[in-house]
Order: sequence, then C-alpha cells, then structure tokens
Amino acid sequence: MSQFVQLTVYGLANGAVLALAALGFVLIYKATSVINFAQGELLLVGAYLFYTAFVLLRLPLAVAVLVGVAAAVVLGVAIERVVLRPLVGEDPIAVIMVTIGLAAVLKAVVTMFFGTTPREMPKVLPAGTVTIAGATVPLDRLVAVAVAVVVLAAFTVFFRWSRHGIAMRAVADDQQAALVQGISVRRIFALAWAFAAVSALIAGILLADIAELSQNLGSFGLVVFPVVILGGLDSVPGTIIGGAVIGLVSQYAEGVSAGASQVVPYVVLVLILLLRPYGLFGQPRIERV
Amino acid sequence: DDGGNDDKKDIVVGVIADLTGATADVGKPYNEGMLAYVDNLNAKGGVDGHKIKALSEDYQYKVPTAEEKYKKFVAEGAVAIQGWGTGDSEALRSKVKDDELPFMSASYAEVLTDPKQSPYNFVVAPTYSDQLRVAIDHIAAQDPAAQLAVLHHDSPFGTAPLADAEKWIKDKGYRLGFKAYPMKAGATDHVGILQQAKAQGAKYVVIQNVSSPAAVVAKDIAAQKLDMKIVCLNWCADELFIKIAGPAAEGHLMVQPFAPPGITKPGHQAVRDYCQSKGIDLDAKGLHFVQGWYTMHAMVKGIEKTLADGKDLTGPNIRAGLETMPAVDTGGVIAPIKFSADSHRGATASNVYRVSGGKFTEVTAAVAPKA
Amino acid sequence: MAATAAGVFHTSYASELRLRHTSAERLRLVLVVAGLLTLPWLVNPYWLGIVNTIGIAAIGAVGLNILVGFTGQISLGQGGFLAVGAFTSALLAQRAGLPVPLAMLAAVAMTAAVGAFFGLPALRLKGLYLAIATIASQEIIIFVVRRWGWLTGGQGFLDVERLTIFGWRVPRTSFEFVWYWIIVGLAVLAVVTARNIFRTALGRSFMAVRDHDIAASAIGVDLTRTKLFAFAVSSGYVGLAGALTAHYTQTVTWERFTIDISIQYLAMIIVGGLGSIAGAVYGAAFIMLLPPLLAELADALRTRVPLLADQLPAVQAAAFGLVIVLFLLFEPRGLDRIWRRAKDYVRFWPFRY
Amino acid sequence: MITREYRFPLNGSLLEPGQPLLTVSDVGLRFGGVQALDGIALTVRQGEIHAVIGPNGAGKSSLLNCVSGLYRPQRGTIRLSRADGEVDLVGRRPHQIARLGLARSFQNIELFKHLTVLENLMLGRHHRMSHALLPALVWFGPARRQEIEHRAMVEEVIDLLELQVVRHQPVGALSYGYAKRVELGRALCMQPAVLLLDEPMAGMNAEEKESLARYVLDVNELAGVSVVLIEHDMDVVMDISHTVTVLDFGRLIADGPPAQVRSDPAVISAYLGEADR
Amino acid sequence: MTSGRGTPMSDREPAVGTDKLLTVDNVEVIYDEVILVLRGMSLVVPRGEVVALLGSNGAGKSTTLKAITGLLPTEHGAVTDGTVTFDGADITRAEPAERVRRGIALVMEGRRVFEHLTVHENLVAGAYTRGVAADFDRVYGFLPRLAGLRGRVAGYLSGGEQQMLAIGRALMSDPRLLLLDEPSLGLAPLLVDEMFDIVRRLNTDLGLTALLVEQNARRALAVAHRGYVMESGRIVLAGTAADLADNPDVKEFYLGLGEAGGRRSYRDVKHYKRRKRWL
Ligand SMILES: Nc1ncnc2c1ncn2[C@@H]1O[C@H](COP(=O)(O)OP(=O)(O)OP(=O)(O)O)[C@@H](O)[C@H]1O
Ligand SMILES: Nc1ncnc2c1ncn2[C@@H]1O[C@H](COP(=O)(O)OP(=O)(O)OP(=O)(O)O)[C@@H](O)[C@H]1O
Ligand SMILES: CC(C)C[C@H](N)C(=O)O
Ligand SMILES: [Mg+2]
Ligand SMILES: [Mg+2]
Repeated sequence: MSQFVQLTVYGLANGAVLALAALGFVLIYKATSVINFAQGELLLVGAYLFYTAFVLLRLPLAVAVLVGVAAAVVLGVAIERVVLRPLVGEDPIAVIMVTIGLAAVLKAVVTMFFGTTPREMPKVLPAGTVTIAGATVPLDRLVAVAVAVVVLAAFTVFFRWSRHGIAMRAVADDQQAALVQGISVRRIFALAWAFAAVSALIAGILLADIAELSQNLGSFGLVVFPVVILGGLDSVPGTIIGGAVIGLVSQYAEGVSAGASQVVPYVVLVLILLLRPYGLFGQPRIERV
Repeated sequence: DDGGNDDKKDIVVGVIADLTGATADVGKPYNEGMLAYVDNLNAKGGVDGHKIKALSEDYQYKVPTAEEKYKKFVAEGAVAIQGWGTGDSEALRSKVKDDELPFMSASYAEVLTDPKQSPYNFVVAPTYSDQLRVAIDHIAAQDPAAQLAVLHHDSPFGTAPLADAEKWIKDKGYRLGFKAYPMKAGATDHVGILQQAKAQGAKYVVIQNVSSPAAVVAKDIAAQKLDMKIVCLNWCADELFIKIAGPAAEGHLMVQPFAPPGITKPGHQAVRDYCQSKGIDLDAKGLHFVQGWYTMHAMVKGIEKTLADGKDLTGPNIRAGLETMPAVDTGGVIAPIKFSADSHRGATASNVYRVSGGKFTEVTAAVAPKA
Repeated sequence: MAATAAGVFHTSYASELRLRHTSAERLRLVLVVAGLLTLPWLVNPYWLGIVNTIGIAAIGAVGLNILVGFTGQISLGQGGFLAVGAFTSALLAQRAGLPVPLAMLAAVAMTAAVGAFFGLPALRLKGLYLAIATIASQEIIIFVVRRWGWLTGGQGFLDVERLTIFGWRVPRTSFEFVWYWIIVGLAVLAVVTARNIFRTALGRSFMAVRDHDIAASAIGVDLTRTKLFAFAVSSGYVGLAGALTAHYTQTVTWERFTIDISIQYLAMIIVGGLGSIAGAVYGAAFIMLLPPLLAELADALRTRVPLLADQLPAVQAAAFGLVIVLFLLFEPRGLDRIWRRAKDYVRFWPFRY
Repeated sequence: MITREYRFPLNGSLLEPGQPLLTVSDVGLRFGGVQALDGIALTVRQGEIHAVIGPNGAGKSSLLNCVSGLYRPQRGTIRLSRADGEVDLVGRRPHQIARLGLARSFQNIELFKHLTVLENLMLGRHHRMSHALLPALVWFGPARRQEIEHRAMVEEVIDLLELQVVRHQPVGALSYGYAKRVELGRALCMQPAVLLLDEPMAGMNAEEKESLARYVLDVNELAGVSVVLIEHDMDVVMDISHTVTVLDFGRLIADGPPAQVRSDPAVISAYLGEADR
Repeated sequence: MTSGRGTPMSDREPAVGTDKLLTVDNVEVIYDEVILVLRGMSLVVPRGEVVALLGSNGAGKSTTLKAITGLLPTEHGAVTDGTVTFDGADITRAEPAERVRRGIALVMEGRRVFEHLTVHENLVAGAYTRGVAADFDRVYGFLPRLAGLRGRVAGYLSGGEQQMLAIGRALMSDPRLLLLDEPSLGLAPLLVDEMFDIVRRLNTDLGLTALLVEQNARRALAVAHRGYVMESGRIVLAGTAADLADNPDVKEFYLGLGEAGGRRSYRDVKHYKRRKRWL
C-alpha cells in the first residue's frame, strides 16, 4: 500500500511537469497546427533563464520568476518574429521542420553560455517530507502538482472564454478566414509561442528543482509526445489527464520492471488511440463531403 | 610548420570527444585533459623531437558521427585514436582491427582487453568489471549476506560489467544477492527502481552511470529515508556527484581508479603545474581532467617506446610498443599501467573512497579484485 | 510536368510517358551519370565514406518519402524500421550464414512485413496523431531489439564481418571504393524503381490517398490495402538502407536507430522536398553533408580565431540548426523546388512570364 | 442532333433503358439529434436523369453519401440492379461500391489537388487496373502497356469534356469551372453504371452551365449513362431531368416528372418560393 | 448614404465622379512568381452603392477580392503593379488586419466558417478588431436565423446556414465596405432570394457599400447599381446595372437569354465555341 502511494505521488508529480510541458505543445498546435519539436529546448532555456535571474543575478525569488516570465515572453515573441512570421500560410510540415532546427539552435546556445556541466541551484520548493498512508512523500512533489494544476486551470479558462482564446482557435481552423476577420495571425502565433515559452519556463523551474539543472532537460520534449496525444493534441484540459495517466503508468511500470517503463506509455497510448483516434479530449477533424 | 624541427614530422593522434552530447559533462574535462597533456608535452619538445598533433572533434555521443570522425582521422594520417564511449568503441572495434590502429577510450569494458577479440584496443584503467569486482569484494567484507542492487545506464556502457559481476559472486562463493536495474534516461526520480530494490532488501546500491542520475538516486534515497548505501563506479564517482547531490551524498562509497585532485598524489603535480601556468583551476576541472591527461600519457609512452625501438610509427608497431613498454608510472594517480601481448588490461587496482564533509576520503587505496 | 517545356510534341502516349523529353534533360542525365562514374577517383576515402553514407541515407529517405511525401502518412518510426533491416540482415548473415545478398533481400521482406504491421494504426489515425503513434512503433521495436537477449547475445550489439560477396572479401585498402559501387548501384536502383512506382496506377493510388482519402475511396481505392501497402513498400526501401548500414559499418547497435534518427530522416525529406524522389536524395545529401562541412569550417576557424575554439562544437551544433531554419525560410518547399525554379528560370529567361 | 462516336462505352450498366437500376427503400440516417434522412424511397431507372432537389440541409448530399457508402444508414436498403442480379449497397465499403459501378462527384470539389488533370482522370480508371508491385517497379512491360491502354480511354473523356489545354496542370491551380469538369471526367472514366452528381453547376455562369448541361446530356443521351443529379438551379433541373425527387428535412415530399413537381404546392412553399417559378 | 429605399436600383443614374470608396487601379497580380492572373484590373466602388462584378470561372474575380483584402501573400501571390485605394488611403501593401480596421470585410468564396467553433464563437472571431465594442445584437437582429443557432458547431450547419453565418461574421467588424464572393453559391432558390434581399437591406438599411461577385448575373444586376464584367484578368465591360443587363453579350453569356430574348432551354443548347464580341 505505502509503496503504491509512493509511486502514485511521484507519478502524479512527474505527470504535472509533463502536463506543463505538454501545455506548450498544445498551445502551439491549437494556434498553428504545428508540432513543436523545440518544446523540450524551450523548457531547457526557461530553466536557465530562471537560473540566471535567481542565482547569477541574485534576484529575490518572486522577482526572478517574473524576470524569467518576461524573458520567456520575449523569447517566444522573438521566435515568432524571426522564424515563423515568414512561414505564415506555408505547409505546417515546413514549420515543424523549422522547430527541429530551432531545437538544435536553442540547445547549442545554452551550451555556449552555460557549458555542459550541471549547475547547482538552491532549492526553491519546500524540502521536507510528509507521511501519507505510510508513504514518505516529499513536499516539493506535492507543490509541483499544485503549481501545475493552477497554471493549467488558468489556461483552460483563457481558451474557453477569452476573445484571444477564440481567435487562436479560429486561426487554427482557417488562417485565411481568420486574416479577413482582422485577426493578426502573426500576433496570435506570437501569443501562442509566448505562452508556450512561459509554461515551459514553469515546467523548467520545477524540473530543475526536483531533479537537476543540466542540458539534459531538453530531452523532456520527446517524453511529452504520448501525453499530448493521449489528452488530444488540441485540448488544454487533456494535458492534465494525459500527464497524469502517462506519469502514473510509467511510474507503476518502473515499480514493476525498470526497462518496461520506456515502452509501456507508448503501448497504452496506441491502445487508447485505437479506441479514440483523437485522444481522450481532442477535437475530431470535421470531414464532410 | 611553426619553424624549428621541420625535419621531424608531427605525430597525428585522433581524439573522438563528446563535447556537447549526452555525456559532455564529463567528456569535456576529459578531452581538455588530453589536449593539455599534449600541449604540455609539445612545449617541452614533444616525443623524440616530434610534436604530437591531437585532432579532437566533437561526436556528440552519437555512433554514426563517431564513425565519420574516425574515418576523417584516418584520412588525415592518424597513427592512433583516442575514443570515448562504450557504444562507439565497440562499433569501431572491427574497423580499428581492420585498419590496425591502436585505440584507447574512456570505455573500460572487459571485451576490449582481450587482444584476441580486440587486438588494437587498449584499456588503461581497471575495467568496469574489475571495478565492480572491487566493489563486491568490499561489500562482502562488510556485510557478507547483503543484497546488492546494481543500477546501470541503459546502454552497452551500463550493462558491460553485469554478467562478469554475477559470475564473480558465484566464483568467489559470496552469499550476496544480486539484481540489476536499468535506469531510465532523463528520469527525474528513480523511486520505482528503489522500491524494487527495497523489496529485494538491498542494502547496497551500486551505480554504473554518470553523476547526474546517480545524484538523483542519492536524493531519492535521502528523501525516502531508505537505509541504502550507494557505491558509485568510475563515471559517477567524481566531484560532480558530490556537488549535485549535496548533503544527500554523505557517507556513500566510490570505486574510482583515478585519484581526484583533492587527494594529493605525486602524479598530480605535473598536471597542477601546467594548469597553474595556463590559469586553469584544476580542482574545478576535477578528476576527469586528470584521467584524460594520463590516458594520453599512456598512449604517448607507447609511441615513445616505438620510436625508441627505431621503428616506424605504423599501427602494428605502436601496438607492439604499447605491449612492450615498461609499466607507466603515473605517480600514484592510477596504478601502474602495463600491457602485454596477451592482455590489454592496463591496470586492475582501484581506490575506494567515502564521501564525508563534501569531500573524498580514502577508505582503501589501490585494491585489486581478490585473487 | 515535363510537357510544359516549350516545343515538345508527342505523337504517341508512349513517347509522352517517358521521363525525359528534351535534350537538356537528357544532357543532365548524362552529366549525373558521368559524375557518379568519376566521383570515386576524385575524392579521398574520408569523403567517399561520406558519399557512401549519403547513398544509404538516400535509399532510406526515398522509402520514407514514399510514405510521408507521397502517401501522406507522417512517420516517426523510421529508426525502428532501419533497425529491423539491419538486425535481420546481420543475424541472417552472421548466425544463419546466409550469403549477404540473400540476407539483405530477406531483410527487405522482413522490414516490409514489420512496416505493414506497424502501419495498422494508420487505418484509424490521421495526420499528426498517426505521426506520434509511429513513435510508439519506433520505441517498441527498439525495446525488443535491446531487451531480447537472443538477438545480440545480451551484448546489445552485433559485430558484422567485412562484406564477402561470392567468396570475395572486400579489401581493406579499397573498402570505401568497393562499397561506393555497391551503394551507388543500389541507390540508383532505388531511385529508378521508386520513380517507376509513381508512373503507374499503384503510385497514383498512394497519392490519391494523400490528397483526399474520402475521394480516393469513392473512386474505388481500397484505403486499408493501399495504406498498408504504402507502409510495406516504404519500409522495404528502409529495410534495404538498414541492411546496408549493418554490412557497411560492420556493426549493429540499437544506438544507431533512435528517435533522433527518425527525426533526422524526416528532416531529409522535408528539406529535400516532400513528394519528390529526387528531393529525398537532395535532402539526404544536404543533411549528411552539413555537419562535416561545418566541421571543416570550424577547423579553418580554429586556427584563425583561437579565442572561439572552446565554443566551436556548440557553434557547430547551432549552425546546423540555423542553416536548416534559414533554408526553410528561404524555400519552405524544399531543395527540389529550388532546383525546379532554377530550371524554369533558365528555360524562360529572359522572358519572365 | 450532335453525334459522336464513342470508342469506349462509358456506360457500365447492362440493363435495358427504363428498368429500375437503383432502388432506395426506407432509408433512415441520423447524426446525434439530427434526422438527416427519414424513410426515403425512390427508384432510379436505367437511362434517366434523376434530379434530387430540396432546401439546404434537406439531406440530399447525405442520401448520396449513403448510396456511395460514405455514410451508413441506420435503416433501409439501397439496391443496385446488375445483369447478374441485385446487390444491397448498405454495409459495403465505399471502394467496393465504386467497383460495382457507382461514380460520383462532390459538392465542394474533392479532387486530388496535387495531381495533374490527367492523373486525376487516370485515377478514375483505378479500379480497372492492376496494382501489382513488381511490374510497377520495373515499369517496362506490363505496367507501361497498361498505362497506355487506359490512357486511350481517358483521352476520350478529355476530348468529350474539352480538357485538352489543362491536361498537364495540377488541379489545385485550376479555376472552379475546370475543376468541376475534371471531377465529372474522373467519374466518367470509371465507366459507371450510375453517375451521382452533387451540385455540378454551382458557381457557374449561364454560359458555363449551358456547356456543362450539354456534357451531362451527352453522357446521358449518347452514352446511355444513368445520372442522379443534385442541383439548385431550377432551370437546369426542369430542363434536363426526367424525374425529380424533392426532399425536405430528410423526408421525401414529392416525386415525379418535372412539370408535376414544379407545380406542387408543398414544393413551392418549402423550396421554390414564388419568385423562381 | 442612399435614399433609394424601394426604388429599383437599376433605374438609378450612374454615380460617375462621385465619392469613390474603393479604387482598384491597374492592378497586376502574379501567383508563384510565374502565373499572371490579373493584367491591369481596374474598378471603382462609389460610396453607398452596390457594385456587381461578373466574369466566368477563372477570370480572376476572387483574386481581385484577395488583392483588395491583402490575402495574396498567403497563396504565394503578389500585387506586382497598380494600386488599391480605400477611402483615400493607399492600402496596396497594408496588412489584412489593418484593412479590416479601416472598414473592409470579406465574405469568402465557399463560406469558410470556422468549423470547430460554435456560431457565436464565429461571431466573436468576426468581432476581433472591435474588442469589447462588439455588437452582437445588431447582427442577431439583422439575421434572426443565426440567433437560433448560437450554440451549434459551425462545421455541421447546412450550406445555407453557413452562408448566413459567414455574412453575419463579416458584419461583426462593422465594415463600411462589404465584399461578397459568390454568396448565393449552393443555396436553394428560397435562400437565394433571402440572400439577395439581405444584400439589398445591407445597402439600404445599414448604408453599407458592397462589391458583389456573383454568377447569378440576373439577380446580381437586379440588386446592384453598377456592374463590371471581367475576363482573363481585366475588365472588359462596365456600366450601370441596367446598361449591362441590356448588353447582348451579357444577355447571352451571363443571363442565358437567346437571340429572341427569352431563356433558352438547356436541352436545346448545342456544343459551340464561344464567340464573345469583346474578346
Ligand atoms: N457528417 C455529419 N455529421 C453531422 N451532421 C451532418 C453530417 N452530414 C450532414 N449532417 C447534417 O445532416 C443534414 C443534411 O445535410 P446534407 O449535407 O445532406 O444537406 P443537403 O441537402 O445536401 O444541403 P445543401 O443543399 O446545403 O448541400 C444537415 O442538417 C447537416 O447538418
Ligand atoms: N493560389 C493560386 N496559385 C496559382 N494560380 C491560381 C491560384 N489561385 C487562382 N489561380 C489562378 O488564377 C486564375 C483566377 O482565379 P480566381 O480564383 O481569381 O478566379 P475566379 O474568377 O474567382 O473564378 P471562379 O468563378 O471559378 O471562382 C485561375 O486561372 C486560377 O487557376
Ligand atoms: C561518461 C560515460 C558514459 C562514457 C563512458 N566512457 C562510456 O563507456 O560510455
Ligand atoms: Mg449538399
Ligand atoms: Mg472565385
């Protein structure tokens, strides 16, 4: 029992971080129909941005987070400006490729500035443990789950009801038609990337705190694929469920057979997709002839 | 070339390095150590008047890139190669054999020590298997019936010593329990495996991986308040592990063939002098810098011997040089390195350290696996 | 299509169905053939080795483009299929002692079968959902290859002997040279056969599925059969590339077939041009040549700007990404498109429209 | 009267004119809360142009989709008469139905937009061609022979629909009118037993409608192909069709010769309005 | 503002020399750097009028509207010559959003509603430039059918309903010039009536200026003040709606009227090569 609780808490904590990383994917996909292969690298950059503000510049925690957020927004907007703007209206697959290139650039830039050695960072999340149902549960994981839930809920609300959220979905549906409504597709793209960068920053801070700050954080991008697909590529609330399911499944698998945890999420994913081809909450494509 | 002894040709050595890839955190200082050694040597006149020209290229820990770099070095006339990972060393093994090029790497897999299988591979340090044997001997001495969990990198590097270790326990008649667990790359915790290890009743967790994941395990053990002692082998038994794991590193053990700069040995002096002259902080670079330095040193000694024997610098001749050179004395940084025609196992003895007060403290120096 | 070239009149369908119509096109073909025939004498073994890896990659990219560019089924499972080809051929040659050509043929068949099996989700899934489901096939294949002790005797990799064809062992000294002919021969065969597919009803049905699956089914295209067939045909080529990798590099390890490789192949066909056989070849060349060329550049810089030396590896990695980004900004539709535009420009010059 | 020699029979049905060819009985289809079709029954006879009209959302396209297998009705049967007996189309997959001789065009032009006109038309021949892999890889031999053989038939359609000038253009760049014609051509290349046309003349001016109507009439009168035609232009419908079926809210409200339907009060109030009479 | 409520539009005098809301002057458009589609296209839309633009398939009508709204770059097209002037300002190179803000709205060919959004969300998207000032009641009042469909997903509406929605969405930006690309396409006769009635009311009740691209020439000319006929990328005929309706070529090719003046039966039409006088 305690073992189960233990795995569950860690699984949920991982799921929470996964969901935050997945959120960026979903935002970008929703607005631009593009899979962002640079999401992991955004997370990496986000974590180092925070590190710079918090450790190198010695800013107080709250200020450092705000500076990090501001920097992430700037980064997102800059990416849109420089690399995505010229591609408005092009085949999404070209843009997908651009994100692959972008991933290499971002990662290399981090290497240039911060080298390849992991960095130490003072703990931001509470360090203690609590005992739940006989299991020792570290507080930092619980806080990570809470942070993720708050952020994800905020984004869900934004998409459902705000004008910009609707505009973003409109752009995803039909860019040309959105343009003639006076919706600036570029602005929406910039917004999506800025949001993605911010959610990646938050995920990056959490990850750096509960694990470590190193260039390996970038590899989180690929891990997120099953999460987004499971929840539905275009569903913000889907990331929460997707994150939780994948986080738990791989943690339980890890608790049974270490090697299996790499493949089990994918098997679960395929099985669910066969039942629900657009993930749990994804919007089916409307195909009428 | 830059004046002076034009008549003496440069000796080209290729260095396949991981400078930006998955293992760059240790790959970079290792590579720097090699290049520093060469720089130092050349400044003092080189080998028998020949300068060493070390071509170092980043392969990002990717096998196909390693192959490409290897071919490039061959085309540029390299007479010997310094490699890095287990994956690429094994991938290049048959190439090296075909091309008759002596090859050293930072992969200490046991297969590479057998000249019959890998005639051109040389292993300067105790193999991963030997390190694990030392660890097992040590544990068996402390707690003869302990359960042992080996957490390893999920790759040829990680699995290299497993079979040998199990055999060792059986051969020596130890009563130790043994189970191996692959570690998921990039995981933020290893609680799942630790749960399994706990169920197994493991008291000792041997880690054959790099420092970062090892530190994660240390933190998990601390957070879970588990009663387990980590034994780090070579690639996680370093300053970085202590740094990242912080207080969670306290009390854990390390099996490390190379003496870290923090444990002063006579052999460190040359390295320290060089670093001082270049304004490099050796203690910040850590033990992998020293490791790189002395690995290159061993290679150069073999070349020196070949030249001293009056032979051309061809692959087979250098191989013979390496096999016949006297034991290389590293001033205690690593046990004397000695190869022979039947064995390319350079050394067998490792040091056992304990982390205390955020530092290495020597438990036993230079122990080889029990005879 | 070629028939837009001015001044070409066809007197029979047969003449129109030819791939080359104008003397310029024929001249280009002659130049390409002449180039291929002389190349191995012009470059050193290192560059010839790179050409060889390009050749192998081109075969794999042609295969992937059949699936992605021509049938519209985005796949990130390429690495897995390469692995199937490589392990099958290596095992059959090393363990069962099959002659290498036969082993490679069996590898092609095996990969085609495995490809068709992992194509099954395509019957339900579309677009990026499918793309990500194919990552699952990648992970599952790699999982099997890594964990199934029998395959590699628990070592995680297999050594493969230097190629021996009908008792003749490829000499060490002319290793790249001999392989060049084998690889180029097979690559040309792959390109020609792939182009042929798309001149026929079979290829058209693939493209119909890509452009509009509902309309395709309404004209009698069996979607199930066609999608699975596309997976099989594509994987057949990929299997060939995998088998060649095994024998050419003389070692098979799963580390060579990770998701990174799948992404790299996707990069090749996008940069080259989706839905273009020639584009797949250009893309393979581009992606495989870029890093060594950047390394050359870095070498030149290292001596000139020693200050930068420490950062060079990272700069190289950044440059790799940057070149891809800039390239796609310049021409999102790929190298094939640039090539066509250049041809049009020459053809219509000096009249622009 | 225009006479044309057809080297290839475009009609894929062997029935005698006037015999029931396609019999829809009691078809019901719903999407969630929407009853798109409700107890529809009608008979298309060999050699006829059979128009289906009705307000937007009446279920005309849905009916066509049921016939061609894209939708599966929850109720009813759709039987196709062939020389060798009747087959029920309900439950068959679209490609199987296409192979039985049902060819169609779509309301919003569903062509293969990256392919050329010629390739689109050749795809109309798909179900009558072999798709073996080996000949395709080799090209020379059977594959090439087959291409040439079917090309002759396709050229006939190109000729009939006057598509010569756009033969090698990708259809994605074609203007609307040409695209509509290509879609008709693709269906004709299938040598159909029944040709189902969903608003083939939408978006055309009078002149273009006239020529498209001519094509449809030619196909019907000269080649003997039976046609099911959905169209909102009453002038066209009344002029060229033999039978008209009117749907409203998924239900059949009138069925008969054009003149009779036109003066039906239910049809006028649901569909025609006073202005367009 | 017009005052012509009730008077037949075609009877009115052409408003030459009056206040020009939109001027397209000698515009050349090239797609893909090689396909020349508009070759010196010029037209004028006077303030307060409805102008019909006729032309056969592929003539370049939609392209003209794309040039006016700035959509060409998204299709690899570009205006390579000429100018588009709206309300005195040169907007040839302006961003689409900028043009919407200035008061141009387009009802696109083929409806192009946002399929995955509900009807109301489509309207919210249409009001993007208006921010909080969006006036939903006005549009729901003008198109009462939409009010009943508020919560329905647009992709599953019938053709006619989608067309209403497309118009409603365009109205949400509170435009001064409405461009309509074949709004009656695919509509049933009753709805075609309603459609043209809406266009008329837009003009008379809301005072909107409109440029109407239509294939249904008879109805279009009935609602318009003036008209243009374009062929192969340029204007070949222009005049008041009444003049155009009287032109023999327009009668034959756009109105489908025979020599005698009555409508020919489609059955009687023979294959013929067109013999337009203006080509
Ligand atoms: N795939 C679908 N999913 C949900 N509802 C659908 C679907 N297809 C059609 N409908 C609904 O069924 C009804 C009939 O639609 P259908 O397209 O058959 O009408 P139609 O008579 O062809 O109209 P139009 O003349 O506008 O083309 C409509 O209410 C439509 O919204
Ligand atoms: N994106 C594009 N790329 C290339 N050519 C195009 C493109 N869009 C349109 N064309 C070409 O431009 C010409 C004019 O097209 P346009 O859509 O403006 O015609 P239209 O007058 O609106 O016709 P329709 O009545 O059929 O809608 C056509 O020949 C078409 O093939
Ligand atoms: C850092 C290590 C992972 C590299 C090691 N030399 C290996 O065997 O791969
Ligand atoms: Mg319809
Ligand atoms: Mg148009």
